[in-house]
Amino acid sequence: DSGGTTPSGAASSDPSGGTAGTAKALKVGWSTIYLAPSWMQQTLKMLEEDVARLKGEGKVASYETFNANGDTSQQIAQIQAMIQQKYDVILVDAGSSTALNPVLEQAVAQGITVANFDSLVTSDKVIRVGTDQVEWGKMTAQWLADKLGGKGEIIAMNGPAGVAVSEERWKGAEEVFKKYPDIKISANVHSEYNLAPAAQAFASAYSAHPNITGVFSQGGALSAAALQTLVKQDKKLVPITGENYNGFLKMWADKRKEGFSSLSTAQPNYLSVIALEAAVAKIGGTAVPMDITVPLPKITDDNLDQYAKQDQPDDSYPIQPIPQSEIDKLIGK
Amino acid sequence: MMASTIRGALRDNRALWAFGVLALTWLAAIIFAQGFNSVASVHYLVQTASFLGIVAVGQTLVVMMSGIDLSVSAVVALSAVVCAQVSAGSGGAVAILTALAVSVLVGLVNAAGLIWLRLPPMVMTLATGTVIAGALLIYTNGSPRSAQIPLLDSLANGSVAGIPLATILWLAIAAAAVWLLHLSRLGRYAFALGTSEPASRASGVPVPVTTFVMYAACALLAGVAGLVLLGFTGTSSLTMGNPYQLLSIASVVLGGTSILGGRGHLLGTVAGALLLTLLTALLVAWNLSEGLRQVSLGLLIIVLLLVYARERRTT
Amino acid sequence: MRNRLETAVRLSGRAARGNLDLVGLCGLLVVVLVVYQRLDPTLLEPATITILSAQFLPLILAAVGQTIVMLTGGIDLSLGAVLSLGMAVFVINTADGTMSVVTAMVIALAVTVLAGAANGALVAYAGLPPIIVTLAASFLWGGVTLIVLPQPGGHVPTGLVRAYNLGWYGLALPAIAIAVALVLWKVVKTTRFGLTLYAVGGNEHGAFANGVNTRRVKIVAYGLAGLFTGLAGIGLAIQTGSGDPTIGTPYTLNSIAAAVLGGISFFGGIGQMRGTLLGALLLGLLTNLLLFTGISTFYQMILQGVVLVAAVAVKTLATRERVA
Amino acid sequence: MTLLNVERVSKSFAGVTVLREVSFDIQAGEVLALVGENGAGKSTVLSLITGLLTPDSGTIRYDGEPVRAWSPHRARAAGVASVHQELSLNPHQSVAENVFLGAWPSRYGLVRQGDLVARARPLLERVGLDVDPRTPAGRLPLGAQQLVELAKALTADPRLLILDEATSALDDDQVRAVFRVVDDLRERGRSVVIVSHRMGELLTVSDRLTVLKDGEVMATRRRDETDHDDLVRLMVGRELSDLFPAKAAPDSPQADPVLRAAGLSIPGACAGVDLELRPGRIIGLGGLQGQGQREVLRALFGLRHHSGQTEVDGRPRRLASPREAIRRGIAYVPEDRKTEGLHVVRSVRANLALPSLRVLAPARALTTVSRRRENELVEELIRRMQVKTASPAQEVRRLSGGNQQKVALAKWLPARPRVLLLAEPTRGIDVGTKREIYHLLRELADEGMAVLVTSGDTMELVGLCDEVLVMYEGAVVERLAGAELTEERLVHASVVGHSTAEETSRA
Ligand SMILES: Nc1ncnc2c1ncn2[C@@H]1O[C@H](COP(=O)(O)OP(=O)(O)OP(=O)(O)O)[C@@H](O)[C@H]1O
Ligand SMILES: Nc1ncnc2c1ncn2[C@@H]1O[C@H](COP(=O)(O)OP(=O)(O)OP(=O)(O)O)[C@@H](O)[C@H]1O
Ligand SMILES: [Mg+2]
Ligand SMILES: [Mg+2]
Repeated sequence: DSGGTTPSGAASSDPSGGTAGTAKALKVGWSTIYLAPSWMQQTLKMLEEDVARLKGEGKVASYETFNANGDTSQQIAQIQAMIQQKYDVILVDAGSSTALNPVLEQAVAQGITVANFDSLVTSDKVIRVGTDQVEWGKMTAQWLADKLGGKGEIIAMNGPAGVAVSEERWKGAEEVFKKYPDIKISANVHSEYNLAPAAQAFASAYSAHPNITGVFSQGGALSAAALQTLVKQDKKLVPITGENYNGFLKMWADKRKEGFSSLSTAQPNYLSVIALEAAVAKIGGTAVPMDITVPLPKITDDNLDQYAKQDQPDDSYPIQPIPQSEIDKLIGK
Repeated sequence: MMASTIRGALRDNRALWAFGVLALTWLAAIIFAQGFNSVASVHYLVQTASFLGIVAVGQTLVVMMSGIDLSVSAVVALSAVVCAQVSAGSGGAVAILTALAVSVLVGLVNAAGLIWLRLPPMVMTLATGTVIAGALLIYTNGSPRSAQIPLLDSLANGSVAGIPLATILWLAIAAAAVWLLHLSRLGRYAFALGTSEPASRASGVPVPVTTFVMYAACALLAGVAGLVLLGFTGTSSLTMGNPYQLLSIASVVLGGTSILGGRGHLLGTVAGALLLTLLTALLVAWNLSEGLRQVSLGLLIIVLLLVYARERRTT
Repeated sequence: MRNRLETAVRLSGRAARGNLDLVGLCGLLVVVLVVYQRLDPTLLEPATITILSAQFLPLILAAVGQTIVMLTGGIDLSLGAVLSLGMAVFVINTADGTMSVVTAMVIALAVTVLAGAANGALVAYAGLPPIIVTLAASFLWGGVTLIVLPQPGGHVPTGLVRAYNLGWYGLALPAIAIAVALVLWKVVKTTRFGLTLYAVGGNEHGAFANGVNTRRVKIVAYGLAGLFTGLAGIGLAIQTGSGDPTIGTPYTLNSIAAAVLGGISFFGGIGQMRGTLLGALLLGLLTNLLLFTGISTFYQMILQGVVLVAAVAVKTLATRERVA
Repeated sequence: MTLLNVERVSKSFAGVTVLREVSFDIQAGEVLALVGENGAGKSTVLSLITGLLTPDSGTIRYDGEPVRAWSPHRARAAGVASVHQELSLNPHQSVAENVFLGAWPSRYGLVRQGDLVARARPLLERVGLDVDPRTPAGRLPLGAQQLVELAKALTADPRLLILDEATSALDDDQVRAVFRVVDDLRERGRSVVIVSHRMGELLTVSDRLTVLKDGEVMATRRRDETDHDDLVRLMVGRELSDLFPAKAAPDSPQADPVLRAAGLSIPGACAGVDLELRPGRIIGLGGLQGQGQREVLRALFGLRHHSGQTEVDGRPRRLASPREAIRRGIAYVPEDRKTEGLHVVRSVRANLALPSLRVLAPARALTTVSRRRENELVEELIRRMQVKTASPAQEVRRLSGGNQQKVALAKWLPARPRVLLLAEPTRGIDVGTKREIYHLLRELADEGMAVLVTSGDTMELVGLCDEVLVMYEGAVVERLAGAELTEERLVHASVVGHSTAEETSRA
C-alpha cells in the first residue's frame, strides 16, 4: 500500500519533521558492497540503533540489509529488487563510484529517496553523505610534511588500486607532497585495508628503505601495520599518519611517551545515521542539501585518550558520537 | 646428445630449477634494486614468506594428487578468528587446539564432498570457502576479536639465532610434509592418484584415505598459518586469508610442481613461496604504478614458468 | 539380436540421461520462476524482462566465453580481468554520438579478442596448463585495465543507457543481444571449427595425429571467448553507464559456476551451450530470489555455497556411470 | 613406381638411439609389412612418415620429393592416412563425427549432422562395422573403435595407408574385413604399410616384409621367399620352439576352486555366468568381440556392479571394489592398459612398486618406503620379465607397447596373487615375448595360481588354456576342455551362439 506515489509530495510542511503520527512509516533498506569488514559491522549496528529509535517514533516501518559481498553487479541487482519491492528509502554504500549511477537514478525517478554514504557515487541525483576524501589526504599529508620540516624520505601506504576512495585520498596527499620537493616518496605500497597483508607489504618496503623518516598512511590498519613493524623491529618510531583504527590508536597511546606522534582522522560510522535521517527528513519535506560533507574528525596527541578504547578489539573504529544538533544542522533542519 | 641428456635431467628436476631461479632473482634484486642486501631485508623476506609458505606446503599436498584447495583463504581466517574468540574465554592452549581441530574438520568436509558427492575439487572447495565466510559472519556477529596469545606472539615474531621462529616452523612443517609426500606410503598413493585415478583404483590405492589425509593436512596447515598470522598481527579479521588463495597456488606452481598433479617436489614450493614474496617486494621497490606492477608480476610469472615449468606433451 | 536390443535400450537410456541433465535444470528453472513470479508478480512484464536481461547479460555472455574455453579442456581465470578491460577500453572511447559508440565497441572487442588470443597462444605454444597461464594473465590484464582506466569513470551516452536499461520502443535490447550472441554461437558450433573444438577437448592428441592444427584451434577458441567476454564487458558498461576497472573480478568464478552447473566438464569435450545458459539463468535468478525472501544476509553466503554444492552434486550423481 | 622412400633415417630420444640408419621403400600398389620385436622401432619410423615426429638425420621422400616441414596435417593432405597403435578417437563425439575428424564435409561452412551420418554409413560398411553412426565412439568396444579408426583413415581415399597394429583388438571376422579393405586398396594402386605381431596375417596379406631389430633393418623379403620361422629368426635372432607350454595334466586331481562365481549378471553386459577358477588351471573366455568377456573380468575385480554369488575359498565374499578383490588375492591386467592398467606418465619403477607398497612400506617403519627394497624389487621384475627400458626411471609412456604390457602384468607378481585375471594379455606383443608370457602364465599356474584369460585370438586360447568358456551375447554357451578344445569347435560356438552338443541333442 506504499504505492508508487511520491511520498515527498504528500509530506507535511512542518520543517521539524515532527509529524510522526500523520506521515506514513517508511520501508528502508541498506545495500552495501561489503558487510564483512568491522567498519561495516559497526556501521550496521549504529544504523540499526537509529532505525530502532525511528521505529519507536513511528517513522520507519521496516528495515533490511543487503550485502553484495564485493560484487558490484550484484549490488545493482539488489537495488533493482528494492525498487521492485517499493522501498521508500534506499541507503547505499557503493561498490563503484560510477556503476550504480543508472540504477540509483532509476530509483529516484520512481520516487524513492536514495541516500548514499561513505563510498560515494558520482551521480548528483542522490543525497550523498560523505567526508572529503581528497581533504583527508591533504590534511594528513600536510601534517606529515610539517612534522618532517619539509624534507625527508617516506613510504606511502595506500588502499587497493583502482578504488575511488583510495585514489582520492592519495590525490590529496600527492598535491601536498608536490609542494615539498625535498620529501622523497621512496615506495608507494598498495594493500587491502587489512592488517596482515599491509604488515607484509610494509615490512618488505621497509626492508628496502630502512632510512625513512615518516610514513604516509591512508588507512588505520595500514598505519597499525607500519607502527607494529617498527615497534617489533625496535626501530625509531617515525611519524605515521593514520585513522581511528583502534589497534593503531592503542599502540599510539602506548608509544606516545616514546615520542611517537600521529595525526589521525576517521571515516565516521555515523555517516550512515546522517544519511538515514537526511532521507527521512527529505521525505518529511525538509529541504535537505544533496551533498552533505561531514567534517573530518582530527585525532591528535592531545585528544587521543578520548578515542583509544583499551577494552575494545583492535579491529574496531572508536568514534565520538555526533550530537543530534550537529546532524540537524548538516541535513538542513 | 649429451646436451639433451642434461636437459632431460634438469627438466626432471624442476624443483631444483626453482631454487636456481630464486638465487638468480635474489642476486638481481641485490644488484639492481636497493635495500635487498641487508640482513634485515633477508630476515623479513623469509619471515613474511613463511605465512604464505605454510599455506603453500599444504596446497602442494593436494595439488600433487591433482586436486586444488580454494578454501585455504577461508580456513586461514577461520582458524585465526576461532582462536581469538575462544582464547577470550578458555585461554590460549584450548583456543589453539580448537582452531586447529576446526580447520582439520574443513579439510575432512572437502574430502568427503570429493569422494562421496564426486564434485570437482574446484567447485567443492570454493563452496566450502563461501560457507565458512558466511558462518564466520554469524559466529563473530561481524566483529572478530583481537587476542594476545604469548605462544603465538613469540612464534610469529620471535627469532632464534637470528632466524625467525616462523621460518623455522615453516621449514619444520616442510620437512614433515616431505616425509609424508615423498617418503611415506601415503605420499606414493597421492602421486599415483595425481597421475591417473582409474589406474590407481585398479591398483588398490586407498583413494578415500589418501584424499582425506591430504585435504585434512592442507586445511590443518592453512589453520596453522592463520594462527601464526594471528600472532603476527595480534588480531583476527574475516578477510585476513584472502591473499593466500591464489598466491598459494602460484607458489606451488612456481616451485615446479605440475598443477595437473603427480609431478614435482615439495621443496620446490619452499622456493616458490620465497620467489613470489621476493618478486612482490621487488616490484614494490621499483615503485611502479599499481597497474604496471600487476602487469610486471603477471609477465614475470609467465616468463619464469616458461623457463622451467613446461608440461611435456603426451606423445 | 538380444544384444542389439539391449544396446538400443542402453543407448536410449543414455540419451535420456544426457538430457536428464538439461531436463532437470529446466525443471529447477521452472520452479524458481514460479516462486519468483509469486514474490514479484511483474516478472513477465516487458519492463521487468528488460531489467532482468540487462542484469543477466554479462554473466550469460561471460559464461558462454568460459564454456568455449572449457570445451577445449581449458579454463580462463583471467576472464574477469578481460571483461573489465573490455569495459574500460569501451568507455574511454565513447563520447556522445552513435558512430563513436560503434567504433568504441569494435575497438574494445578487438582488444579483448587479442587478449583472449594471447592467452590461447600461451596455452598452445608454451606448454603450460591453462589454469596457470590464465592465473598469471589475470594479473597481466588486470594491470593493463588499471593503466587504461585508473579509476572508475568514462561515460556512455545517456540515451543508449536509457534505451538499454528501460527498453527501446518496448524492446528488451539486452535480451535481443543475448539471443543474437547465442545464435552466433549456434552457427559457430555447426561449422567445422565448432566440431574441432569438441574434438580437441575430447582427445587432443588424437585430433593432432589426425591433422588438426590443435594450436590454431586453441588460439581461435580463446580469442572467441575473448569476443564474448568483451561483449559482456560492453553490456556491463552500457548497463552502468560507465567503466570500473575492478568490477569484472567476480565474473571469473561466477562464469565457471554457471558452466559447471550447466554440465560443462572440466576435462573438455563434454557439454552444451544451452546447459550453460540454463546454469547462468538459474544462478542469477536464485541470487535475486534470495533478495526477495528477506533471509538475513549472513545466511545468504552459506546458502549460496550450499546451493552450488547441492546442484552440482545432484547433477553428477544423477548422471554418473554405474561403476562400482 | 616408388611412392615413399625412407633413406637412412635415425632417431633418438633423450640420448637413446631408437632408429639407426633405417632405409626401406614402398611401391605404389604394394602392401609392405614391418615386423620386429616390441621396441624395435616400428611405431617410431611410422611416426616419422606421418609427421608426428621428425628424424634426427636421413630423409623421407614422398613421390620422389624430400618431405619438408612435415606434420600430420601435411601428411594427411598429401594422402597419407594412418591408424595408430594408440587409439586417437574422441570418446565423446559420435562415430560419424570421428570418422570425418578434422575434415568434416560441410556446405557453406556448416556441417550437417544428417549428412555426416549418411556419408559415414558406407565407410563403416566397408570396414564391416555395423553400428549406428550416432553412437558416441567411447561406447564401442575396443575392436569396433579400431575399425572406426580404419574407416576414418579411408575417408580421404589415401594413397598410402599405415596400419600400426590396427588389428590387435579385432576378432577373426573383423580381421578378414580389414584385409578385404587392404586388398581393395592394392588393386586400385594404393599402398599399405602394415604392422602386426600376428605373423600369419602378415604372410597372407603382404607383398614384402621388412624386419626391424633394435632400430636397424635386418632384411627385406618378398613374401614368397620367406616363411614364419625365417621371419622369427630374423626378428629374435634365434629359433623359437614350442610357442605354447605343456598344459596341466587333464586327469590330475583338481584342487578346490579359489574363486567361484554363480549367476554373475550385469545388466546389458552378461547374464547368469557361472565359473570356477582352480589353482593350477588356466581358463579362457572366448567368443566374438564384446560378448561380455571383459565385463566378467571387471566384475570379478570389483570394478563393475554386478549381481550373483561370488565365493573365495568357498566362503561368500562381496567383490565390491578393486581393493577388496586385491585383498582376496585377485589381480587384474586390463585390456586397456593406458587407463586402468598403468600410470603412463609415471616411471617404470613407480608403476611396478605401486601394488607392493604394503610390503615396501610396512606400518612398523611408519609406512616409510624402503628405497633399497623398492629398487631390488623393481630390478628383479625388470630382469624376470625382460622389460626393455632405458632405466627404471623411464616413464612408461616412453616404452614400446609390448613392454608396457609387460609392466602391467609384472606389477602384480610380487603380491603373489592367487587369482590372475587377464584381458587380452598378448595384444600387441611380439612372438618372442608372447612365448615368454605363455610360459610365465603356465609357470604361475603350476605354482598354484588360478588364471582367467580373455582373448580374441582363438589359437592362443586353444594353445594356452586348460578349459575355454565360450560367451555369446553375455551368456556362456559352451565349455570346451581336453580333446574337445579345438579351434574349429571354438569358432563354431563363437559364431553360432550355442554348443554343438545342444545342436545334436536338438536334432
Ligand atoms: N596437441 C599436440 N599433440 C601432440 N603433439 C603436438 C601437439 N601440438 C604440437 N605437437 C607436436 O609436438 C612436437 C613438439 O612440439 P614443440 O617442438 O613445439 O614442443 P617443444 O616446445 O619443443 O616441447 P619439447 O621441448 O617437449 O619438445 C612437435 O612435433 C609438434 O608438432
Ligand atoms: N617419446 C619417446 N621417448 C623415449 N623413448 C621412446 C619414445 N618413443 C619410443 N621410445 C623408445 O623407442 C623404442 C622403439 O619404440 P617403438 O614404439 O617404435 O617400438 P615398436 O617397434 O613400435 O614396438 P611395439 O611392437 O611394442 O609397438 C622403444 O624402446 C621405446 O622405449
Ligand atoms: Mg622440442
Ligand atoms: Mg609400436
